[in-house]
Amino acid sequence: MTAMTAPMGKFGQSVKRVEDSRLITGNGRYVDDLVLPGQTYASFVRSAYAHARIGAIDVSAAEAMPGVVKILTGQDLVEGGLFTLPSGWNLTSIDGTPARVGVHHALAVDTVRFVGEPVALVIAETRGQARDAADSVFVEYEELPTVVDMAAALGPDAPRLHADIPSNRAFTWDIGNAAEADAAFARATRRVSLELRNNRLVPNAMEPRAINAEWRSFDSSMTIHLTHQNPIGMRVLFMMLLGLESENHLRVVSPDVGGGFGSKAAAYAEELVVAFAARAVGRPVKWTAERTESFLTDAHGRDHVTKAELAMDDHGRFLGLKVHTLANLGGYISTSNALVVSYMYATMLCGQYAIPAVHAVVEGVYTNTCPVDAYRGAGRPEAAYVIERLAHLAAREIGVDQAEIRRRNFVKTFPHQTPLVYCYDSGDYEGCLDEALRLADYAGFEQRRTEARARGKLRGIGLSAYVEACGIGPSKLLASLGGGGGMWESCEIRVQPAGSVEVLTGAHNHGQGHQTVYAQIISERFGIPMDRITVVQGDTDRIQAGTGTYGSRASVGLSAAVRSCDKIIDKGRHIVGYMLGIDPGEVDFADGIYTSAATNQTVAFTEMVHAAHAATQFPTDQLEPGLVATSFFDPPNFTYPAGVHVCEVEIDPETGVTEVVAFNAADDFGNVANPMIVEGQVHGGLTQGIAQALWENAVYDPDTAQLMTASYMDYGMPRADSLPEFGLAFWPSPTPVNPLGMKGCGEAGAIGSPPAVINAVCDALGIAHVDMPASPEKIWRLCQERQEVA
Amino acid sequence: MTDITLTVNGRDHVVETEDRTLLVHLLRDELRLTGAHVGCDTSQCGACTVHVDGKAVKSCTMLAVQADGADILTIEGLANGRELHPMQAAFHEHHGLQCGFCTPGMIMMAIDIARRHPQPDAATVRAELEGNLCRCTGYHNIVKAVVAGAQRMGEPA
Amino acid sequence: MEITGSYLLPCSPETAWKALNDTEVLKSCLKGCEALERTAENEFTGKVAAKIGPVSARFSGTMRQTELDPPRSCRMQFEGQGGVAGFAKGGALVTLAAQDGATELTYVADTQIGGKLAQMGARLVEGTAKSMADDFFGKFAAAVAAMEPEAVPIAAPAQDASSAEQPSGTPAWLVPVVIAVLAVAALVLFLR
Amino acid sequence: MYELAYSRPQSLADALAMLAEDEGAQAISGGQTLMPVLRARLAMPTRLVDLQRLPELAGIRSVEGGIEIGAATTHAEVATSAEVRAVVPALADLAGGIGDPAIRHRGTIGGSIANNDPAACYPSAVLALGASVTTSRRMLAAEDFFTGMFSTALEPGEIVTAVRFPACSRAAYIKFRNPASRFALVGVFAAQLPSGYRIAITGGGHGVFRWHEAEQHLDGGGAIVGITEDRLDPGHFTGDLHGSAQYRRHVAAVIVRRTLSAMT
Repeated sequence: MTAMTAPMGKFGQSVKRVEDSRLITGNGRYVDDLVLPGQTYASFVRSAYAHARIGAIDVSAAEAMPGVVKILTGQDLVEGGLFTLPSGWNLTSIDGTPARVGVHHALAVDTVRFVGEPVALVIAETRGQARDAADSVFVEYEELPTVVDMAAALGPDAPRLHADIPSNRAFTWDIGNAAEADAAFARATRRVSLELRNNRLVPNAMEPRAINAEWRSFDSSMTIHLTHQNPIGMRVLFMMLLGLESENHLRVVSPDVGGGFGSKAAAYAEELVVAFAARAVGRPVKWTAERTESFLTDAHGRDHVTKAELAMDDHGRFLGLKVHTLANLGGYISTSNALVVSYMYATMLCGQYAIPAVHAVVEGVYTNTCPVDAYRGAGRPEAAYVIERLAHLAAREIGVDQAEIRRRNFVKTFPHQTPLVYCYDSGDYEGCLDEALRLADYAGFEQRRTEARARGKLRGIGLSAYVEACGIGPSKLLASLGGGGGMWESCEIRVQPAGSVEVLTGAHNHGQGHQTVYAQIISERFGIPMDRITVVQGDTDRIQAGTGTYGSRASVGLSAAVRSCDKIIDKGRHIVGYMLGIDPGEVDFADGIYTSAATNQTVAFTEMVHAAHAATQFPTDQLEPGLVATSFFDPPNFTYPAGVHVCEVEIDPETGVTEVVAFNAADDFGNVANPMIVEGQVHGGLTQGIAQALWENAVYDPDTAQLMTASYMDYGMPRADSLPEFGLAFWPSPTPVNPLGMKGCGEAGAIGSPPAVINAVCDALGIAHVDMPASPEKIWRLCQERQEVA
Repeated sequence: MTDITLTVNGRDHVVETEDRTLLVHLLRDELRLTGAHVGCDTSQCGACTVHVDGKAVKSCTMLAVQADGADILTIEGLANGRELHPMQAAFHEHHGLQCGFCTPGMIMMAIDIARRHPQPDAATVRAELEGNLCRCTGYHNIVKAVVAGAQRMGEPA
Repeated sequence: MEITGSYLLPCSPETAWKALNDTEVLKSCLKGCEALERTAENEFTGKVAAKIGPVSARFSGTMRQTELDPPRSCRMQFEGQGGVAGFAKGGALVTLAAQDGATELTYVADTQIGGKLAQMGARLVEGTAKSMADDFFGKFAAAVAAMEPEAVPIAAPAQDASSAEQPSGTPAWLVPVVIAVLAVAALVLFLR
Repeated sequence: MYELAYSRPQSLADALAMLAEDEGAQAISGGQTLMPVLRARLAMPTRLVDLQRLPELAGIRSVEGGIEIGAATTHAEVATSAEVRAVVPALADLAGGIGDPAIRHRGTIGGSIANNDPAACYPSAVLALGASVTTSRRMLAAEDFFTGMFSTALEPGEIVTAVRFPACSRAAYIKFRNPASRFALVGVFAAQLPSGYRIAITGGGHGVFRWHEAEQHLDGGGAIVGITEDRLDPGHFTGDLHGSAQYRRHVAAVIVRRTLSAMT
């Protein structure tokens, strides 16, 4: 038997990460690290105008500059047969008409619709030469009036972004039952209402977007090195958009990916243009975004304006909910956004509460801003913010404690069919609330408030009880809602003759520690050390199928892995049966050893592996040699992670500065494979959510639609010194929808925290609402008003 | 073009470079040390942090020619073979990284912090990390890693 | 962005009006002005090399005067291109009023900037505008004083330190001023 | 950035000659402001003349009644200098809070004050302490050196060589940070010198300035609590995304009171 020097994986243990060794030594490999033979570099010419008709494009000066290889304009792309960028979701308006999708050329043709939209591409021998030449491309613009505000964009006199789309309205979609909601409101004795803005965010993955594309003319095939969350999925899309003959003509490779948060799940114009250019010049073309380009063109997040109303009885029991949301699409509909603003958002508006009657309307509006798409949580944070702000107001209205109003309305039995399509799988909302309150010492808060007041600070506490939908699937449901289906994940496990294991998954790690968790789970299943297991991902030459990593889909991929493990183990039983001359049904497997209770004989997993490849101990006409298993897991339902976040803030009334002094969260992620990694995910999510509530804000000038926050000078990123230490606890209710009982944890932090922070701020100031971000000046002004009242 | 001489991770190099080349680009493109990353254009993210003559600096905010004659240490030069530097080990131990993009800069800054503050508390570490942005971890575990790594750097080897 | 300002000029409105339409006077008062020409009755073009702090950019632009009511007021539209730095444009209403033998010049300018200027320099627009306006009118006041020997001996902005309404801003009077002013907006940075 | 040439002169005289002979030449010290500007292609110098290693600009020296800091001294050197801490502790504190550690390792006092960013920290100390600025040509009082945002009395080709601060144990600096850039949204340096109180405010928008009314109030024996924003000229303040002029003015008064309280 093999000596076990390396750690054995075990589900539920905080196993240290396998991927760290390369990342902490500078041996990570990101797209920009790659230099290919014959490498050229690309630089984009971008519009400084938010809305303009493009006149002549004069490239003659640029073409004459040193090192310039080629310059492409939108017209070249059209002539070259490049397709326009699609909307990946078919949304249908209330009146039955399909969403109106504005034509999105990868390089603008005729019209630019937001600042930074690419107009031309320069390819040159060096990065500097490409940029030098791009600065020398002269584009004539005829300025058009701009619109940033959604209400204005819907108005009769608004500038129209797409000639064929009246009122800039892409769709008016609804969900729920309007008549039932009206009836509930008619019955209600108490109600609260709210108008809020969910501020626009810039995702800011630390690794900027990057692509390095090479074309092989001898077999008309292309390889794209791309930083992306879904490289396998991008192959099909790029193949179609580029007009390549088949999947076999395109290889997509995503090496290490430096963060995504949803922003690297979209198909972008720039990447498509660079791929097109590589074919046009017959040499590898690399483009890496500068940070300002990222600010201007990485799909932004959120940007809703919502009116919401909650109907209650005298005891604060929620009877009905009405929500009307304007969702800012930007200049075009980005890949997944039609899904994000509809079925990822409005379906979750009930939150953790049993609300019998709900109606929600979402209007998708074009404006002269960067397209919006999935950003950490993608729709679900917007929903949690609406219902959790309403819950806070409801407690005020009824005059009960924040925790009590939630307790009275929690969903208590599972599965729970909401009035909004989805069916919650499992949970213990009240237990989770109690755990969070305990963790936060909720009972001791008033004393802390008094103590803070003595220091001149206004202390407040805010709760948020969120639920979200993760592990997206099943395919059929998604297809019925307007998607293309295909929401499964695949996993192939190859056991090599000497006993090492290769795991091929279509999920793609960009910080989540997949290599560790896959190895951990498979190590435990097979009873072999983790270092025998290699996880292969992000290369279409290796992986046949997959749908990438977003929406906390690790549970889906891991479920496929578990199934493949089961298939391997089961085949092993047959092999061992032959080896021991017993019925495979009498072979047990545990801790890496096959045993026969009847004969008291054992065969180690590795011995079985050798036998499987030697193929001498079983009849190969009845049992095939080798050990490879592939599984596709299509989840029967979403999973519904939930939790309660408790935020405490202190406000300096003299300056309006809000400090988060404590943040505690109890979360139900179902079973947790690796608590260390899951906690890390929560820390990051909480930080993004706290930052949304207090600092982050993408601001377009209302008159010119210029992005005023296009660098870290003006966009308030969270930093180490502005955050507290987090207190976390798990309160698991394992899900029945997958074999591991896992629910997913990637988005939770960013979903629960913004309402917790704003509820705390409102509690501190005794006010009904303040829009995010709660900037110092905004809070100072509120403090002034408060003083005047007092 | 200018010829410059510099020592990187203990090895001497003579490189011809354009005067406008940033130090980070020299390291990445010419010397193929791709551990230092470029995460912003405004000297704020710190992903490019390396040590120049023993001090943490942002290699995107310095010309390569300015480093003529300098002794440079990058993330690639920290480990001794397979033996990790205590700060690298601490980042691993405390899960102080997720996507890993900011990590080389974080570690180089962390070592600099530890040299200036041998036993830093969490508040000191948070303040000292002002110029290093991370989008994944919420800094929680980075802070723990730096405190622990600094502790271990202070212990006898 | 709307900016307003007012300055007291040591001359009559007539002299001020004349000076404000004299390209040579304007050119001499405007820092970094490399060219300023009248291309039509009420149309000017100009080039300005603006440098403030570490940022420098070269702008070229045009300005058109409308609604002329000499020597009391006029309205103007201006537009300038700063290449990589971006663009600036806007409109302004300038009025001149006699005041105790001097002239008070008041402007209300609506200025828009785009491209890198807007993306990176928002924090500096207003302050830059004022400092360039002060610089310009300091020189301009001296220039008009020289044109009008009997002028009252003042050459300062109409500032009142105790007034909460103290104006600041750029004279959108001439294209180049505004454009130069705005170049600075690009000043991202980071003085450490 | 655009193409340019780089020179590292060995002496101040060489540096001055290089700047004099090429109109497009630009002096660079720590470069922590200039480099990002160059990367954004918002400046196009033909040549950078590196001042950082000039011997004439180096060193921290005791001088009668105070301390002289060479222009090429980095923020980190000032922050950790025992001499500076002994003579003007608040100055060491200020330097230790500029930017972040990596920036402090390269950014210099000479570069900072020559640039005179309206939100920079150093100018407030220079002005509040009544420091004098030595250049390659002359010596200037702080009041005469700073002439507005990004504007100083320096003439083309003139270089800051040192800054001389008087000893002052009763002084403090507090920076109220812009939540995004971390520059001073408002920064206040207050000092009590033999001549009386001096209070300098940075971050207002138009460049560093002294609040004479508050100084007079204190010199007349007034209490800190009596320092209110209504005595602060609103003309010193501009607004941006991060705070209106009104808010900045209010915060300035708050921070002045806090800084004075921190001095005792």
